[in-house]
Amino acid sequence: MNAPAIRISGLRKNFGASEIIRGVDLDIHRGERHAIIGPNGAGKSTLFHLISARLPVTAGAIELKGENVVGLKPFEIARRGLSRSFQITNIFHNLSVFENLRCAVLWSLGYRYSFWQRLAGLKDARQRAEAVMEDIGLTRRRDTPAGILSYAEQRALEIGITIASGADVILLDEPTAGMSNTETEEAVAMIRRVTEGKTLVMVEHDMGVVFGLADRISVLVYGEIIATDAPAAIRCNAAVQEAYLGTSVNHHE
Amino acid sequence: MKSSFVKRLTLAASLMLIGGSAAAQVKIAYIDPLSGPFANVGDGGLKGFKEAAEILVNQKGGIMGQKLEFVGFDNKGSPQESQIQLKAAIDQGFRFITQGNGSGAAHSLIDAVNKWNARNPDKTVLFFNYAAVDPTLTNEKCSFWHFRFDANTDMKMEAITSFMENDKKIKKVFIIGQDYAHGHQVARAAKEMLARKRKDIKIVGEDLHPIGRVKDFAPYVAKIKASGADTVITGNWGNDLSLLVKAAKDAGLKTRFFTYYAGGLGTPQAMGASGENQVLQLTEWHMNVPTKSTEKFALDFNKKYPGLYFYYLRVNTMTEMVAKAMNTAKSTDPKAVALALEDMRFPAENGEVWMRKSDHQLMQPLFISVFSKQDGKTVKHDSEGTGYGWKTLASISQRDSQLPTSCIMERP
Amino acid sequence: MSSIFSRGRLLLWGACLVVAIALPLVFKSGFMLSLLCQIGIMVVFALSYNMLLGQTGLLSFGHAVYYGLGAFITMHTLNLIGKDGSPLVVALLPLVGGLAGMLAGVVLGYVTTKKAGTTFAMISLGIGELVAACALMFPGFFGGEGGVSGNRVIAKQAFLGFTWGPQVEMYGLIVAWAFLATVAMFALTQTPLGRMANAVRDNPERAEFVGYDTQRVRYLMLILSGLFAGIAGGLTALNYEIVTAETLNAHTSGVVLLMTFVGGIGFFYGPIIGAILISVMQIVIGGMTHAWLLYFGLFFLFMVLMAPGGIASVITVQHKLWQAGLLGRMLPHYLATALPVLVLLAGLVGLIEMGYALLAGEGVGAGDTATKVMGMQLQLNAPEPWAAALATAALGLLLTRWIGGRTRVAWNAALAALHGDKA
Amino acid sequence: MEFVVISLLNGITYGLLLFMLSSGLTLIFSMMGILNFAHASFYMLGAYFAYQISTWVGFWPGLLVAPLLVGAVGAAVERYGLRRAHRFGHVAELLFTFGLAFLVEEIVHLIWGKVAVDYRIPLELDGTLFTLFDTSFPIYKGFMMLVSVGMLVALYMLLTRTRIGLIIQAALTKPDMVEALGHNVPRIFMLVFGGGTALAGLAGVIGGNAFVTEPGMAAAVGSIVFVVVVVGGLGSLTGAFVASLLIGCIQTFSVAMTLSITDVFALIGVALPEGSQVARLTITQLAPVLPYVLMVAILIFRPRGLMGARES
Repeated sequence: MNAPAIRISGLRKNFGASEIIRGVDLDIHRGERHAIIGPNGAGKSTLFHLISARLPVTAGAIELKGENVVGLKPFEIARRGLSRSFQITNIFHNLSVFENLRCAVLWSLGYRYSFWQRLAGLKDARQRAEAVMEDIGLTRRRDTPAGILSYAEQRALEIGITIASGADVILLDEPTAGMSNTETEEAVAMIRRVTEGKTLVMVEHDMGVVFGLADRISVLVYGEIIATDAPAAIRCNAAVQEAYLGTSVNHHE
Repeated sequence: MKSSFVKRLTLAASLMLIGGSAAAQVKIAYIDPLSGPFANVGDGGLKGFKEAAEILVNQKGGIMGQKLEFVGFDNKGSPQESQIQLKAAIDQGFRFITQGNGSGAAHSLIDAVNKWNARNPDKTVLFFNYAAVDPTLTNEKCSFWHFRFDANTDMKMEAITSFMENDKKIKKVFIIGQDYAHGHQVARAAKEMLARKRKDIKIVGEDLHPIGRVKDFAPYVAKIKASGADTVITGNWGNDLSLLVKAAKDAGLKTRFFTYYAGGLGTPQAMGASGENQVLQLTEWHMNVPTKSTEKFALDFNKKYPGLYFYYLRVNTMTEMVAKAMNTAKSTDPKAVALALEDMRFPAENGEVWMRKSDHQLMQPLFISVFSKQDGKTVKHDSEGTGYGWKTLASISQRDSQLPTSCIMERP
Repeated sequence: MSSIFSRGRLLLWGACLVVAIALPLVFKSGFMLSLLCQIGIMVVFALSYNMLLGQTGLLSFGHAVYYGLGAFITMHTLNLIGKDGSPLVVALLPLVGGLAGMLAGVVLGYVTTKKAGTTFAMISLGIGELVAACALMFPGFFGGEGGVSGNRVIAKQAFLGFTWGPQVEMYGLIVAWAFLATVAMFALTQTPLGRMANAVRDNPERAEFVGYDTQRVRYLMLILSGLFAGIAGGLTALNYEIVTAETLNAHTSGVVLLMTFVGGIGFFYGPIIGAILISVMQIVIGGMTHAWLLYFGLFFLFMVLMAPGGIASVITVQHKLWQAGLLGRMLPHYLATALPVLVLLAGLVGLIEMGYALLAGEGVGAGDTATKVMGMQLQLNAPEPWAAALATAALGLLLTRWIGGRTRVAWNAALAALHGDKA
Repeated sequence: MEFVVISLLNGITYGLLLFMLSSGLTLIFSMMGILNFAHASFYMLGAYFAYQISTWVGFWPGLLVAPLLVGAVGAAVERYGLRRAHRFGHVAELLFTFGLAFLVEEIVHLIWGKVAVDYRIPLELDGTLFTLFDTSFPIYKGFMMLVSVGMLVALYMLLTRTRIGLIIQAALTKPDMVEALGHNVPRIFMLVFGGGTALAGLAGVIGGNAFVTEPGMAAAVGSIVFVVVVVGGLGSLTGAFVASLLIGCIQTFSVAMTLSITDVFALIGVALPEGSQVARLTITQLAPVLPYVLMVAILIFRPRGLMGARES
């Protein structure tokens, strides 16, 4: 039980000749909120894709709660309690908000591929989906097809699907991208609320969000982690300032 | 939604009724494909029957003064649809049906007719089969309610092998066929009969290929060539036959091909010159067999329907025999007609024919002919405008193609 | 919405059942009864197909394989029972067909469902071809050209008065099975697997990240779809008492695709409409003109381009407009568009019918010189009928574009109002 | 030996014809993501157009004009049909081409009838090119090989030496790239579809008279072309080439084998029970379905195909 939530060692990823992730080592402790920042093209999303098995690993190891997960399929990792969101909204467009969330909770409640139980009779699935719907503030849109929600609503649903399964390790890929200031504030509050007691790893460009939420921050530059530390320490880290913060911390998008 | 559906059904029903309420006539339902890929075959048959009814029956006094009429029912080539069309015909008062294209549909109809007659003895239906050649239809599955006017696969092979028996040049035979019931039957019959008649003939190869799926027959031809065969027997029809013949010509293969269906609709055209002097066929008749009146009938038919070529003499034979049976029985009751047809001997245009009582199989003379250049003498007429026609090599009397039957008929 | 057994739904199911049972009382002829039987079987088959296409997003070109194998196994079982069984056993035979279809799904689906989308479509086509080719190679099992036949009346004694001999009893059996299968297939859409199939259809990637093996979901849905296709096959076997290789070839697969798509893949009841409509159209239009295959092709393309949601979606949208009180606004537009469309259709039908008559004769093969179109006797060697038909079609096209453009504006406005209300 | 050489020549000829068909299909699929179900219908149209032209002005003008006409028809189909269907997604596109195949067949029935037309090999190509161990190799087969190879070279030049070729090539491996390049994508799509169908049309022109020009010819090759594309790997022209030749040769050589299934299993040491229908089947009997078996095997053991770069 002492193993970290995620332990990455010597991780590499090549696309043809170009090396995008060049030997990343990183431990993420249980229950911490960890942000990964870095300039565009540093490989942040790729790192997420590797952890969640959306892309195959070239070399190195990834352990989830002490268990090697390299080579597993995405659904196998999801079943081991890791859940992720996407930078580009990735929801079930033709299903209603409620159905989106209910789909997300079914596996973790053990209903698997059941075709002998009626969905309507699954009280726990309904309650969990409704609770998440309340959490992300979409209750009044319950029966609206997800495809015609507003952008901010779709982003909220994206996070809702991610947390609905009750996974204890949550990966959020730019959860506030493209949101207005007020929307971002609401989203941050929501994320803080729904990830209480869980391990959170997030990629984020909005430094306000990063420094407001994260317990620790890792800085990824050109496929390597140049620093991992508490926010205050990162703020004063010379290498980080040189590589990244110095130019953009004050007027980032 | 529901009401428009009801309207459609009513419409369909009324259409059917209008079709069925015509004046006093003897009507035969022609259940064959009239749309889809085989529509040309079905359509040609229907036109043949209509023409035969008009010229051979109605212009000569009809049936007890009534006119004989053939009405088309489109079974779309499917055995299931055949049954639906049978029901439609019965609804409209038809008591006689005819069908020929596809043994599948024939089996389906024979079953349906048997069951219908058993369940509705007061409204029996009689089935005239003019072209479905599966031997089982007059053997294991024979029925009192079914009459076949075409020689079956085994009888045709009996005739072909009788011809081969006397041709001492034949030493090595290769059998090739489509991989389905008909092809299997041809191969089996050829082997059995050759073994009986000419022990010295060697079967040097036997191949079955999936029906309608082979694009290039060159590899098969290479194999035939390698086997050293001088004669090929094939039950192939349609493109599988034309492609085989074309590939043989390309590779310079000089064997003779004994076929069932080389004279059939479109095949002469597709074979063209590549079939010259190499392709033989077995039929009950062809354009260059001298007849009293069929030559004129055929030429008139070809002129009336450009693009169609008169091919089935048995259509005429069947029409005349059915009319004769009705006139002798003085009845259009299916059972009476069936009894009158049994054992009937009839002077058809190709010679005397006999409807055997024990299995309802028509015995008729058969001709072996070879595809040759039109010369105005022995090859007076060409086939399908190709410049090539059929030259008779031998005729086999109806006695020589008779085979015993295993039919145990349930008679009403 | 949430319960299968809500009162409204129970009423609807009941009404359908009553109508189905009452139909033979209205249409007494043997032909109509045969047609109704055919429709009943096709409803089950099309619904089973929509489990793949509509619910899981799998476009299959080889669904007839499961239907056909179900039919063959049912027929062999029927013949195996021989004279000793009771009509009750016969009535249960479609279940045997269903199990056979399911087993075929277990074996073949393992290969086909490895992929989704376009690849699945190609593989299903290949597997379909493979099985169809094999069907001709093994006459021992598939009965060769004559197929396999049997007799559904296996015993003299009746079961509750049923022997299944008369067609109307068979119709009753088909209705019973079709009803059961339809309820079961509807219930399946309301289960975790059914819902996850929708999720996999919408977004397979996300489905993986919420813990589902999409391949497994597709596989299970295919197996279950095979079950119902097999039941439909079993009913065909009993109804026609003969099964031939045509039952499992590409043509049958194409027909079920046509029915399902035209009816509407997005709604549970769509395939039912499609099965009824196409079966009836085949008979009615097929009885009226030899060009029916061409009309079918054009109709299908029209549906793909203009109403990809099928007839069910059109009905549903009208229903929603009606609920929102907008249908009244649209009706005059519909009527206004109907007129030029009818003119266009008249012109096109005239051209096609004359073309068929000229090029193919009555049926095929000969050039007729005259033909009857919509009650008019037309001379084909004169230019006037052609000019008239062409002018009619052109006029119809112009008017349709003109009036249709205005209708589209109104239509878009109505749709916007509809969605605005909801949002 | 004789047999091997002859079979090899036959296999290559057939394989090259398959490649002419599958190359167009692969191009269209790679660029547009559309699996053109009606591809073989364009092959058929090519044969019929060439037949019609040959009855008016002879074979040689038809060789050039017929593929162009087919390409024009293809471009029109893309412009007025597919582009609209595209809005409703891939299933609608696939269904559109499915319906189109059906419609083309019915129209061919209507115009040219239901039986084969007399589309002949031109006189100057009718004859024997050379005789190898007593088996003649027709000139026309040599001509077919020449045209296919010529097309192969031309296609290669087009893809490697021209601007549009480079764009297409880029699109083969990275479908999203084309839009990023800022090109008039709809126009390129129309060109590619027209070009792909023209290739099929060319195959029809030279295949139609070598075999038989009849309304069923599209259905006869339709599914085998899909098999080629799946086996070769979706989106890979090289793969399509290799798979075409492979399938051409497999079909030719398997006809030559007189082994039965029992013998094959005996080779790997498994004895099958005597007398069952499966055991009696020979390889020859199975020849034309072997490509489908190969496809299934490829899907199980190497799902992306022989040369495929993309997973789906």
